[in-house]
Amino acid sequence: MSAHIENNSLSAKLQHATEVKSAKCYQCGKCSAGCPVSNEMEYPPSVAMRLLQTEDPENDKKLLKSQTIWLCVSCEMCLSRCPMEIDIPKAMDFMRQKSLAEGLSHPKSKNIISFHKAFLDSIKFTGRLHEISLVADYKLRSWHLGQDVGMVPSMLSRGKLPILPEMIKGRKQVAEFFKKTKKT
Amino acid sequence: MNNLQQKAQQLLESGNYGLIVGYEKGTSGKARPVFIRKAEHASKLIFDESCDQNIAVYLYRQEIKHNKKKVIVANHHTLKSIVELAAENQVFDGDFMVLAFAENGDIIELNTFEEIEKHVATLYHGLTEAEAAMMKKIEDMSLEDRWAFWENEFSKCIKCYACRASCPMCYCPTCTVEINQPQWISVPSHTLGNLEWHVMRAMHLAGRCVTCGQCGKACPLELPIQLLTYKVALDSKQFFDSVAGTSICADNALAIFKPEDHENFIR
Amino acid sequence: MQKKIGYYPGCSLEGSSREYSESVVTLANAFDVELVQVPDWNCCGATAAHNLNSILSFSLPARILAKAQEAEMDTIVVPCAACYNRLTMVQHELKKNDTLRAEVNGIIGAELKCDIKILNIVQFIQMFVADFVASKQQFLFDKKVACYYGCLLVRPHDVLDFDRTEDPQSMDEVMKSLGANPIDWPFKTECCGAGMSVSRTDIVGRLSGRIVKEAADRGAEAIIVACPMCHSNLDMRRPALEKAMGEKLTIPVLYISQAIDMALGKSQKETGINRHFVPVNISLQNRVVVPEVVLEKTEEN
Amino acid sequence: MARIGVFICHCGENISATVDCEKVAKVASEFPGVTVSVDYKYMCSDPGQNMVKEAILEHNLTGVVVSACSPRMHEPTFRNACAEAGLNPFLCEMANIREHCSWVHEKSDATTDKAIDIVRTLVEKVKRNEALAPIYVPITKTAVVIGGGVAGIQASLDIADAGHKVVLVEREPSIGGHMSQLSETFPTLDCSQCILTPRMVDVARHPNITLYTYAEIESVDGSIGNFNVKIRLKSKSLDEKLCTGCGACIQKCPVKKIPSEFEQGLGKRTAIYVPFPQAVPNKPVIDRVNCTYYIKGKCKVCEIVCPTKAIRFDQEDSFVEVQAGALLLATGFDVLKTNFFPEYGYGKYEDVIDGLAFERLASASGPTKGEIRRPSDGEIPKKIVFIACAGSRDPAKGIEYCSKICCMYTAKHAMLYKHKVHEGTPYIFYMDIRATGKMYEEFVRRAIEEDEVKYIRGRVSQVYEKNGKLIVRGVDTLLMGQAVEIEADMVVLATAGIASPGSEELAQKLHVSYDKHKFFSEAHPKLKPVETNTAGIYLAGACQSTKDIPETVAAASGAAAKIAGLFSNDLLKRDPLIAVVKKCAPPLYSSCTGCFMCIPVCPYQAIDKEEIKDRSGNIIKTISHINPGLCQGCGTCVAFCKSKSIDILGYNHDQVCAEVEALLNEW
Amino acid sequence: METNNTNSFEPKVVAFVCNWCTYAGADLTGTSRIKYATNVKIIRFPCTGRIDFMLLMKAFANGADGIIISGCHPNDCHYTSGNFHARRRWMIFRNLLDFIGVDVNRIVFSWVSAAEGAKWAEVVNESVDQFRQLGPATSYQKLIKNSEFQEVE
Repeated sequence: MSAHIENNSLSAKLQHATEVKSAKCYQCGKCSAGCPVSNEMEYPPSVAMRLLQTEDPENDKKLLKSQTIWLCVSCEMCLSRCPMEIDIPKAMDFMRQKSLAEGLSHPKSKNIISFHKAFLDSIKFTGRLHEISLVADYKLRSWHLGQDVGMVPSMLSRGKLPILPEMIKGRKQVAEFFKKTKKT
Repeated sequence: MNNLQQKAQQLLESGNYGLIVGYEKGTSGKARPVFIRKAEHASKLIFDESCDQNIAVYLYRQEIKHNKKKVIVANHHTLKSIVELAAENQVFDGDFMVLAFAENGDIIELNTFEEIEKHVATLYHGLTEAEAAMMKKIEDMSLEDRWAFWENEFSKCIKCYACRASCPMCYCPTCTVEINQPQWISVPSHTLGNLEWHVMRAMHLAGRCVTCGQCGKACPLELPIQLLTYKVALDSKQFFDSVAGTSICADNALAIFKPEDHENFIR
Repeated sequence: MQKKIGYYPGCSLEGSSREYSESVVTLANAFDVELVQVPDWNCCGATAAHNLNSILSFSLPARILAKAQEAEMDTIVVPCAACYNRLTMVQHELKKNDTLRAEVNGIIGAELKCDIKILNIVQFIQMFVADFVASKQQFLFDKKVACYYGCLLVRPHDVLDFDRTEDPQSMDEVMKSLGANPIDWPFKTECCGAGMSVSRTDIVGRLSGRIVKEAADRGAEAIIVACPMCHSNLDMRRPALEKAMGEKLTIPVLYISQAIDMALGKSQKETGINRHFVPVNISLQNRVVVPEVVLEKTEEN
Repeated sequence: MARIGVFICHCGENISATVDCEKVAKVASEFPGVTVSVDYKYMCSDPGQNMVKEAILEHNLTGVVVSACSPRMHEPTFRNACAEAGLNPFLCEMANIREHCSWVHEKSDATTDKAIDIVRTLVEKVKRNEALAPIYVPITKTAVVIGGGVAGIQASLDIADAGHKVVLVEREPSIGGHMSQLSETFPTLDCSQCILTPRMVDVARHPNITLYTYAEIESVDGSIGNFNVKIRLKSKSLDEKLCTGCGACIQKCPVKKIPSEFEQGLGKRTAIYVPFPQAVPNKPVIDRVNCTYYIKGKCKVCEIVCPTKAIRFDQEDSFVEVQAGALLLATGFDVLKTNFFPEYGYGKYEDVIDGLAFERLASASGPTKGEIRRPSDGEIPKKIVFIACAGSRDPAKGIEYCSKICCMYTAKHAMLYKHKVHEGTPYIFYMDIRATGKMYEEFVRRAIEEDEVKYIRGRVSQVYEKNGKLIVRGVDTLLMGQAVEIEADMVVLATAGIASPGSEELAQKLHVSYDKHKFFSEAHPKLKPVETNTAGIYLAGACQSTKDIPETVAAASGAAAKIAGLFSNDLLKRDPLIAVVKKCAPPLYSSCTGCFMCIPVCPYQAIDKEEIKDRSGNIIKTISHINPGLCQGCGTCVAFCKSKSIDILGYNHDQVCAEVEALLNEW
Repeated sequence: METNNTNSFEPKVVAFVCNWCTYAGADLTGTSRIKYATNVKIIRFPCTGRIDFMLLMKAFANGADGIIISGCHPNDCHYTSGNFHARRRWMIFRNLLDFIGVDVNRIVFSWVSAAEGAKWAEVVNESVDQFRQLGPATSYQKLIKNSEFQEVE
């Protein structure tokens, strides 16, 4: 049996970690055609697949530094229409985590990342999401202090924002999950 | 005189029947097969738990094969074997009448294969708890222990072929073991030749063994060789849903196939 | 006789989408179903977790499943489409992947059997409501409605196995049974922008705006949803949508549970429509109660 | 006593480079029973063959082992050589020391040793070979052609012109197949019906062709040279001998709104109908599902108006049996229904149609008389979007393979549209353009350059209706995935070509193998493209894989030539490597127990029962019997038979056992 | 073939293959010049359906350390169904051998088509590796020795 050639490409790592095989893509573009945010992306999904296929370190870097991976809303339209059943959302998840791990995230995607981090922080301490803390935390991270302030009174008046967070009994256990899964 | 004996007497006296194959009291509490041709001998017949021998094997013996006025007293093993023999074209509808027994002891007359098949459908098909426990004991052994176990058992075999003679399904006029060109199985009763013989016997019973255990009962050395044929019977059931002795028209499990037959070992 | 069933509301239904929870509880009560919350439930991790930390994204839902299992719940209803999607996906992955299950079991300290039946709101309605709704309905929902399924209810089909991914029909069927006239429109499963509500409100404006405008253009009088994320993007974010589309959009957005509640004649408080940002000014006609025999005859003709 | 000759070939250096051939020859010369053992550079050359022949004569050999290449290569060569020297050809075996030894191992002692083992094994086998005579089977010189599309028509005419009888069986009321539905054909744009209908008429008139339409194959048994084919003639509710095809019944039939299959639902037909005006035969059938008489028990207008009283309401299906020497499968293809693509709205929007429907719209004899009009409102579309690969190359929802014909017909459609609607714009969404036939690429270039067809490389994601337009959302992958949205008036899906319905059942009836897509499998993808694995059954056209017309016709003529070749002999010679039930002396006669469990084992139904009788005709016993005409020699019954009563010539028990022993001993 | 195994044991392997698929596939291995272990020697059968389980017993009794059985893939049988029959036979036989304590890893079953020259080489090499790992079939060899002894007596 031929020995495996050491393959360090993003595409190989992706396949190893998630079994998503970018080589299956034959560039029909149906994903990009159906993607709700492809217009906002610098590399629509089919182009992202092509970049992966090249196994060129430069192109790998382009992807990890792209806004594309953060703009993906995980709506799975691409997967549901892909003739080759390539799980692009899973690939996006993988690339986001790689991008963070390698510190390559696009500066303009900071907001999105901040929001996700704030979201997770919120549940880390209480076990459940507390929207006021989330938004407050997000604002501190993103420095978008004024954003959405106008909505708060009307949300409060409609009873949509409980002031105090709900604390679950198992919150220590939940916090523990964060520690245990950190290395991955 | 009990019901069976009365029935037998009537049948023989009627002149419609000339021979009854059944059981009589043997030595040391065991029953043995008996052939009754005269009404006055009908009182020899018994039927109780001791009558566990599968006597279907006599139906096609040359001496009585062509006697169309025969009756056989059948326990459930015998009944299943009759169905399987019918499926394999070795016994013929209308050549004999069967006396079977309901759970309450009532005698049931079965005249046609269809009736026999129907009756057999009401019987339990499968191993007894004790038999299943023996199978499990062996299956639970390590591979090495299983080999050691069977090597020891096979080393004792003297190739007397009582197993073959007692099995209703071993009806070939020339057994493969007797063929010498090519010599499929070595003649002397050494462990290797014995192993080959028993593996072949079991394989030839795939989809055909009704798990009566007669081969094991017949073995003078009391080798548990019936477990080998049980194994193929259980696998035929598990893999192909084929149970021998249940249908007079079913094809043998290894004579047919399904494209979707599922194995997990072919690369 | 009262039926008991497990209930996982999820975080939004305790906060910004509490009207959804209220309407679901109202609906369940109306049909003699008692919703029992999964004890001490936690957040499912939503998009954030699987974007940032994949093993965490398994562990959080796994704890919820473990809690339900501990409480011997064989079925749980999860009205939030996002939570429904996460829980179902995670249970599916854990079931088929032994190594992953072992790892997650280790993290959460439980032995998951992965055999809980997880229902979305439409499945809940199909099971417990649909057959009896005719007997309790007081008002005819005689409106043109646009049923909006979003992403997470129907995708990925392989795992969720609910309705179909293109032009789904299950919500339309429910609305038809209330007397509504569901429109045929192309954006039933387009994405609203989901979790970008706060971080990229501009994108949400464009995506959700297009959806709301299309529904309005086709004459729908209400959009029916089954997901709190979709609802908040379509309802709470309406100013952003209007900005993106450059026009005023007044069509209200109702949860499917609210729509049924309204047809049952429940009050604003019970349905929670008073909490919406876009006012719901829909008045329903009294349902003319026709004796059943006559009804059957008219159907025949 | 055996006198075996062993001939070791060097095959130039192909064998001798890694195997010490001289050593092999020397060692083999010492095997018991080997009289002569030599090695030579090229055994298959004339001098090499002569060496074998001379050795046979000189040493009066009883068997020959040629140790060289694969028997699949030169077994016939050496068997012929032996026969020429007077040795029965079946006493010659080949030891494969090239493909199975010298080519797959490095030069080493182990390789030479393996070659020696292989030779020893074959020497032991050949010692046990028997002289066999080939089997001759008489050939019935009639071919049954199944399917009356262009493939079946072409093949029938070719075989009939060669002077043999043909029975052509067609499932539909008329022959013609899909080709009769087409408008113009690529790359020449000549009218399909203009070239096909004369051939259809030729079929009907040919004295050697018997045509059964509205008929299906009920069962087939027998084998090459002698098939017995039972054909079901579905009831047409008509006495064809009386019917003159005047058409009065069709005009008066009150049920007029049945969607016409021939017109792909774009036109309507009556309950008593001929599928299209040029149908052959031009006689109607009654569609019992839609006929008022069969539904409500009254009407019979056709019977009343028929001038020759040809209508037969109580006619039942009938059967004919045909003896045939060969069968030809020409059952064609079908198009995949696109309902599984809800995102394209097929079945939901009237103006989303498939390629065959477009053919009917473009056809001068079609429902619009050749004008391109939308099915919904009859308007002339200003923009048409053609979507290629609608189902093809789509393992998720369609089929994984390329349907091959769509690139070309889509280009043709766009061109025809442009020719008919000058101000219109045709768009084609495609992924690759596969135009590999003669003049095909030129055709596509013409579509793009002269007829200004807008090719957009990308797959469409969704088609939906808005304000009377079909919004087509796609992408241009050549522009970094830029979104493309077209407001079209009509959408044409180039739907995938798939195996004809019923292919699987037919394949099973005929014991012909088929692939996972239910297309029939050829015997060899390159060298036997029109044969099946079952001798005497041939293939032509799109039932094997989707094909265009030129390929289909070429295949049909190829298959016809094969059949004519088969029919050029009166007897068919076959290798006698078949199974036999062994007999022996009385009183046993045979060790066969008559259990007949082997009967279902045989894939060819070659096993039946034989009664052994005494002189006065009394049956002594009944045993299995293998029909040598049907047995193909797989040997499954041989391994199955418990009493070892069946053996197979050429691979008999004695031979294979000796091989196992010889292979494993003396290592 | 690299022999990275320090163990110098070379198993004796006999391969029972069908004429139409695996034999032709092995021919293709040759024409493609793909190398494999010399341990395996092929016996040709018309079809896997022809392969009697008694021949496997014969092979073991004659000192085989491993056996390869190979034929056409399901649905590809030249005779349409011989391989399906064979498959059933092997399902029963393999379990029976296991039941008496024979290591069924000494028998490798595979489907190798006429087009799979590379797969044949793979099957051979993997099987030979597997048989090397298992070592000589000592338990069977003991029986063979005893039988020879007895027969000489």
